[in-house]
Amino acid sequence: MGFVKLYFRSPPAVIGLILLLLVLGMAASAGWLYPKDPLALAGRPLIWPFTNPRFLLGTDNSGRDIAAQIFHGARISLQIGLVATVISVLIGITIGAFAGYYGGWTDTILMRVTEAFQTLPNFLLLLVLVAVFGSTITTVTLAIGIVSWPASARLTRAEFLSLRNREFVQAGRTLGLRDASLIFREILPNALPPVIVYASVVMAIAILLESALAFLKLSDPNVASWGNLIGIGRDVLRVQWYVSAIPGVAILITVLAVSLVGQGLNDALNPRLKGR
Amino acid sequence: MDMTRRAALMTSAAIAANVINPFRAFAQETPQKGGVFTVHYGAEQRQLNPSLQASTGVYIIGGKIQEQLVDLDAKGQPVGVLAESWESSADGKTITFKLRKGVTWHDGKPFTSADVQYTAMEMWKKILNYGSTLQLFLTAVDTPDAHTAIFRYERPMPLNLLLRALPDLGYISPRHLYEGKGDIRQNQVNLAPVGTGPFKFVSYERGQHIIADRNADYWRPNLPYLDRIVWRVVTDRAAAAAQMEAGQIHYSPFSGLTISDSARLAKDPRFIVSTKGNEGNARTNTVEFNFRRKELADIRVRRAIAHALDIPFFIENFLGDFAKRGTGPVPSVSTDFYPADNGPQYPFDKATAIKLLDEAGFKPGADGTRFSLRLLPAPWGEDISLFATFIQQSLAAVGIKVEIVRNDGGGFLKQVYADHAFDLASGWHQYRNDPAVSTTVWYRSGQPAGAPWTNQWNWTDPTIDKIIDDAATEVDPAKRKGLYGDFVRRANTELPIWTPIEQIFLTVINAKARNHSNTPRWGSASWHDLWLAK
Amino acid sequence: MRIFALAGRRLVASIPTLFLILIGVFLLLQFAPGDTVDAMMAQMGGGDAATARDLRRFYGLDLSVMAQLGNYLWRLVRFDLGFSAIYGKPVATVIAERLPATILLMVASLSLAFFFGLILGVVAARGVNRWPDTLISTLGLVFYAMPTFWFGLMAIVVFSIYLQWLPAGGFEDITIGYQGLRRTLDIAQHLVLPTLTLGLFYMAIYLRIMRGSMLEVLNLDFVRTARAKGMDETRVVVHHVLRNALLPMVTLIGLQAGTMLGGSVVVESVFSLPGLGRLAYESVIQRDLNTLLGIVFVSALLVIVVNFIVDLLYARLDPRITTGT
Amino acid sequence: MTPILVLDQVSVKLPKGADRSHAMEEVTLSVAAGEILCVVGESGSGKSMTANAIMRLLPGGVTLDGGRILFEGRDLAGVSEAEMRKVRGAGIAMIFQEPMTALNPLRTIGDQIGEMFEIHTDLAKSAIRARVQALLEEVRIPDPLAAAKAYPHELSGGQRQRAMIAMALALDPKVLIADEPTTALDVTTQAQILELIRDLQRRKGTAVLFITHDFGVVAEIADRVAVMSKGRVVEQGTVEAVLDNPQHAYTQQLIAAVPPLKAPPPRAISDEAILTIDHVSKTYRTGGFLGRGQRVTHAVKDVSLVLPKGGTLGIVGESGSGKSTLARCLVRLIDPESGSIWLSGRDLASLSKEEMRAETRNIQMVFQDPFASLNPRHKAGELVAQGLIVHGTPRAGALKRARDLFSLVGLDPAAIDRFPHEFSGGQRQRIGLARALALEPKVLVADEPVSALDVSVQAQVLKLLADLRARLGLSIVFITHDLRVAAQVCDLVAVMKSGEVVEAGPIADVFGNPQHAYTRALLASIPGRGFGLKEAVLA
Repeated sequence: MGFVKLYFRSPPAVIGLILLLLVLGMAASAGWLYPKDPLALAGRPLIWPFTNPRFLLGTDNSGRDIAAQIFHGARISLQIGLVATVISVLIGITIGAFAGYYGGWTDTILMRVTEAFQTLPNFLLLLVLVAVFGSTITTVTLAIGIVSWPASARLTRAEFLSLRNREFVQAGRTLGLRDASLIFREILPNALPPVIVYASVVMAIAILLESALAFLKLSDPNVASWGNLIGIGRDVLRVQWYVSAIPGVAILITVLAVSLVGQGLNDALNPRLKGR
Repeated sequence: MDMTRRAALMTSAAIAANVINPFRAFAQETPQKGGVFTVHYGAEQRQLNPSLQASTGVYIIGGKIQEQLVDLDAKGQPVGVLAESWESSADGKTITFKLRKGVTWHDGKPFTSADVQYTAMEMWKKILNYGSTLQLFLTAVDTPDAHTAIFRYERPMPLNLLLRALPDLGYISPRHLYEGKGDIRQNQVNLAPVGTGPFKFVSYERGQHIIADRNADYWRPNLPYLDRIVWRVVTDRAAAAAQMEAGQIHYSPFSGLTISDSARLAKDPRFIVSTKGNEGNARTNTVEFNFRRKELADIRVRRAIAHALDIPFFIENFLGDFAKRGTGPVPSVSTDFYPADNGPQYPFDKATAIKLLDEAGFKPGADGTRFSLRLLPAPWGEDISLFATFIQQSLAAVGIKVEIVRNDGGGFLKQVYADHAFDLASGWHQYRNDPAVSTTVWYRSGQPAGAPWTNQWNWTDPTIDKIIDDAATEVDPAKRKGLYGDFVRRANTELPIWTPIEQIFLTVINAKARNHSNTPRWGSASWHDLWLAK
Repeated sequence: MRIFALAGRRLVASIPTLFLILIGVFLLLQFAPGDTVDAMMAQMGGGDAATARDLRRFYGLDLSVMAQLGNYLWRLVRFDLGFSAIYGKPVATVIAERLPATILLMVASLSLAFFFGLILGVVAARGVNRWPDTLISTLGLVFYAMPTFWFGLMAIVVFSIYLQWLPAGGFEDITIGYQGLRRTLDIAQHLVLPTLTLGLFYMAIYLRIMRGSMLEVLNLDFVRTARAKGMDETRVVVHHVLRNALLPMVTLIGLQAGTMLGGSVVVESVFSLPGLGRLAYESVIQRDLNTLLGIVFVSALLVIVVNFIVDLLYARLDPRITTGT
Repeated sequence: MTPILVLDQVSVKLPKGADRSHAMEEVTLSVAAGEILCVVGESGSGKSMTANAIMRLLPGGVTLDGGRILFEGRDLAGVSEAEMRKVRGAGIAMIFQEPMTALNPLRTIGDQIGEMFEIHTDLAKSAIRARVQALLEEVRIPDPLAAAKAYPHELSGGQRQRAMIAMALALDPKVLIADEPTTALDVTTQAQILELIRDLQRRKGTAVLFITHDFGVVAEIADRVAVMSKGRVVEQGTVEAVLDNPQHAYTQQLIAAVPPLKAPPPRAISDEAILTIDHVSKTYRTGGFLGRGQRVTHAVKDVSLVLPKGGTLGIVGESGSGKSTLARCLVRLIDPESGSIWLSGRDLASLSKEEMRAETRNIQMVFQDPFASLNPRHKAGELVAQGLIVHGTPRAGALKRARDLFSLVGLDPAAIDRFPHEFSGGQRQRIGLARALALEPKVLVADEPVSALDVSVQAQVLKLLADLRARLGLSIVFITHDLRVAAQVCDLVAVMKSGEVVEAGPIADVFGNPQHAYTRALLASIPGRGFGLKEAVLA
């Protein structure tokens, strides 16, 4: 398959993949390396990293092992990122597909709703959703998903608008295919690749949104997410700045990995874009 | 778990030294006039008039602009401010105040007993939180002449209760700016207060700063020393600490900074970090039980939960040296009411906790969990969230699975005190110098749903109700103190709520300040004698 | 003239969107636990049931949800944004006080992001697959991946505490009370770090879009014609490629305007700037529906105005819009 | 006449991974002043690469691999980039195929032409404006003043090409390279452009290197011809020598594939009508706000035609004449406003969507673009079987039927498991045909089925269509803009202009002695009319 060969030709894409595998490895090995509950009281609060062999990355102001929270946090952040992305992409595709395919009134109404979501600052809507539905891990993930679907809806709609009158779709119509099979069997498979690539951007933003929520102490306290650790570290920022710095770097690496992989997929998908 | 904490936080010896020596050295310096004093203002309030809202967030500003009838002196005894003298009738139903003469409002109008009458009847009785319960049986305020105000009560009002409450609930507002000017709550003067105090209100830039300048014709001769006070709105505590170090802020009141920043600044010679001056604002961390859960209705389970928490360890490792072990609803700083015998205490004893839980019949399941509880911590204190995590960890060790449910301010009040949608709750109980003001309501039955920080535990105890009612109207101070002793002992035996930690607000102030922290509620006081050395 | 007709039509079309948002947020916030009186009592530290009851009557919270919504919309049509429970002042004045900080922050960040995004995008596209491209793209990605508040916090630690170059927070230094130019300089100094924090994230996005669109345009036929006319590469880029490559960048501004205000919530709380972002956060916490809806209304207007300007700019750039295909 | 531009053994290497090692192999040809050399060949023959090589504008990864390019005696291969820039535009100018995209959409025509002077001369702004006006008049653009201020999208394809020519000839270059300048234009416009190039070349004595794939154009305009195949020049000589008695087998095969204009003897067709189009019309309303300022275009105006059973009705006309809209109305891809379409007793126009879905069995369509008409995500066999499955045939039976259809259209039945991108253009059109025939329709609508194919492949597909028609008794509605193709395939023909049928009847009469002026103009503008009047090859 030319696609894989093309993907591995660009160094940033490979670096992105390695970083992503590193983070996935962290998430997978969390249960094995740090069996105890990451939020358990492990030792004295605010031990500096690399000063105490038992706590490689030190402890936070609640005396919890930072390394354990980073490993378990990987699982949480990836889970939130993935689930929120799936939700937002699914909503986006359905709305984009119907708006793009049917046009006319359906398109206007659905586009008004999309515009409404895009005009309203998404973080503000996120605050309202979390204030209303409480801040457990499920509501936070759902809220992020609900907030970030307009972009993929616009992308899907653009794809459908351009594919709708393509000849192979008209051929399908002349063969007597119903609208449903035209949408899902004919147009969608061709419209998906750019949306899937864009999903990497949505996932990156989802992880950043969760960490921002946790920073404002609005995320789920029972869960060892990176954002929570940054939020707690904020109180001791002046001296023990590492409590916020370490999870910040972890988020940086994960989002960097996801974006690089996304960009690699995008370049491999339409090589012409990579230029001469 | 290695337990030494010496390295992380400073030694208690160091703090003790710091607390004592700063005051001795400067006794004989001559006060210097002038200078701008900047204050860290963490949470903006909806209005600034202390006769309408009793909270430290209002006193920190309103307390410098408006004055009360009576304040507390250095030794914590009542001292006259707008009132020069007072006396109570034998039956305790009539209390007369002789008012200070020659006092004018900032707009030049004279201060008279009519102001006291209007404020007491229209503001204390109808709007002021805690004031309305304190003055429940106030029927009228007579003003025979411009400088005498006679308070008439339907039921006896113990004089020392009133004198203890007035420093917080006794601020007077200018009648001529409120009477006949529509709804008191919406009056714009609340955002630009006019008082008789040492500083005159200048401006309030929402979200940025509040400015008050020196009151040239203040009734205390050639006072105050300072030219101007500026309150800077800084919501992020780490940023506030940074601005103090950069010299942009002189004073952060009421534990405004994070625990670790306070500990760090305590070691910095440029700052003084101490609890001195906050004895009037003691508070206890609470663990509130909802009796609607059958497990918590069982006294053995409540006691087991108390035994399961290693309070000394938590204080030593997380709160540092500004907190100490609580013994009951009345904190130790309240010299007038702190009983010698506080009744049953619940030292950390995991074995007893497990025995009590087994006795109560809640055997641990396959995964070692007996039952699970939803804990709702209040969202406003760093210590509250640390304590909530600590409760979660400690109860897990005895087989009780705890899920922390986070809410914002409004949500917490509604879920706990109105909808009763909680199992455990944890927050602050503010003690206001007298148990009758804001402590006994936590235990007295019959509180309407929706009233925050009152007995919403679905628990009624006729014995404690009788003690509370008797003490509220007992005129003889010694008998009143005895009654409150019984109240504490009953509270600790029945344990509807548990008050394991007692804390006093922390003051972080620039060492150049003089005459600071010289009364038990200095943060809220009028700062008429405060000055800045160069 | 046709531009105004086109842009005017977009304005009219955005009015239903605006009402959709307001009604949506209004109904959504009804489900939040506790109302503004609970939040007020939480802040006051006390209050009995009686005060709570007549406060609720005062704020009109005792009416049915539909009645409250009806009142709100009826007032809104007459441009009255209602009364703010938190500040005891009309919402319009409260927002007017907080607007300058947010507008300054957004304009500064947006121009930083657009300007440097454009330049770096062009440089990356010209040196595609060589070191300038990889360096700029990775740098862009690092800024994109960094959580804004984390960058803000670290910037405070480095620039205002250790190096003492810049103030740690606040909008201006009022103790000294500068005037005129000195005051603007002081405010500018206060805005450097927040603008960097908010701007760098969006610069990364503009950078990627510009690079992609430059590469796209470089492959089009008229660029080949230009080269066949004997033009050197710089003139080709300046006279032909740049203007075409700008079109997607301009549309992006319209789309980004909304999210930028969202981003400012975090930046304003880290740098304690008195802006709309933090006011929105506080009004959610305080359940102050009027202020929150006022902010949503103003930010929606802001986004619509930005889109209006983007339309005009786009029509100026691309004649195909006005003369109609 | 000394040759002004000489290519001597020029080779161009393709990057690895391309389908062949070299785009050009030892190409030697020359063109003198005042002469038009036509380079002709099918797509992929390397003719466009020659132009790029001369201008040294090779795409990324493609490099010159030996040989000399002499311009006025100087070898351009070794010259520096700065020197080359002086030659481009001033010495050698170039015009391109796609008028729609070859001009910068955001700048006026006047600017883009003026830019030639800005680059190569230091004339003042006013002088440049005057020169631009003169050039626009020289290329006979209507209303040159307005044209200078207009943007590319405001001009028609023909006018844009005239602007390109004006731009190219701005500095009186010695050589003009024209890379398929008229392929994308209508026949009538094409004729005018060819005539313009001929006239300018005669007056200015420029050497013209004209690249095309259409032998008609070669016959019309060329002085000398070079035939290219797979990067090599297979034959070269004067136009009479090459066209009348081609030496090389490839050239002979190419010339033979060009359908002659003279129609074959008429076939016997029955007079029973299978499809009747009765007063059909379709109008488009675009733009406008609440009814005001709307632009109404009458795509199809009151068309009535009859398709005899077993016969082929051709519909010819230029782009925008409404022939495609009419075709789409027949299969109800587009719903006509008025009129009816009778297919064996049922009026397709009045059917509801549901009823029409059932009726699709009887009328099927073949599309123009081989690359866009097949869904890239489905296997070829599935595409053909799809129609049958929808109409109830079980999957296994449908796939078996697909296998037979593959052999019917001359494809290897085993290929049903391959994806569309694994087939050539010609093979894809065969798959399209198989798909249409799967439902055994009574009428087949073919919308420009061969115009996207190379001439040789075109011939094979037309041959396939002819014997399928004979074997299955198909009645076909055949839409095309290429009158030569119509002449070979259709029994009856209808000529459409701006939505109306201007003339219709048997092909021999309409093409033999056209009555309507437009038909006459259409026939007159076919390039190389005389060429290929010999016996029809296809009959």
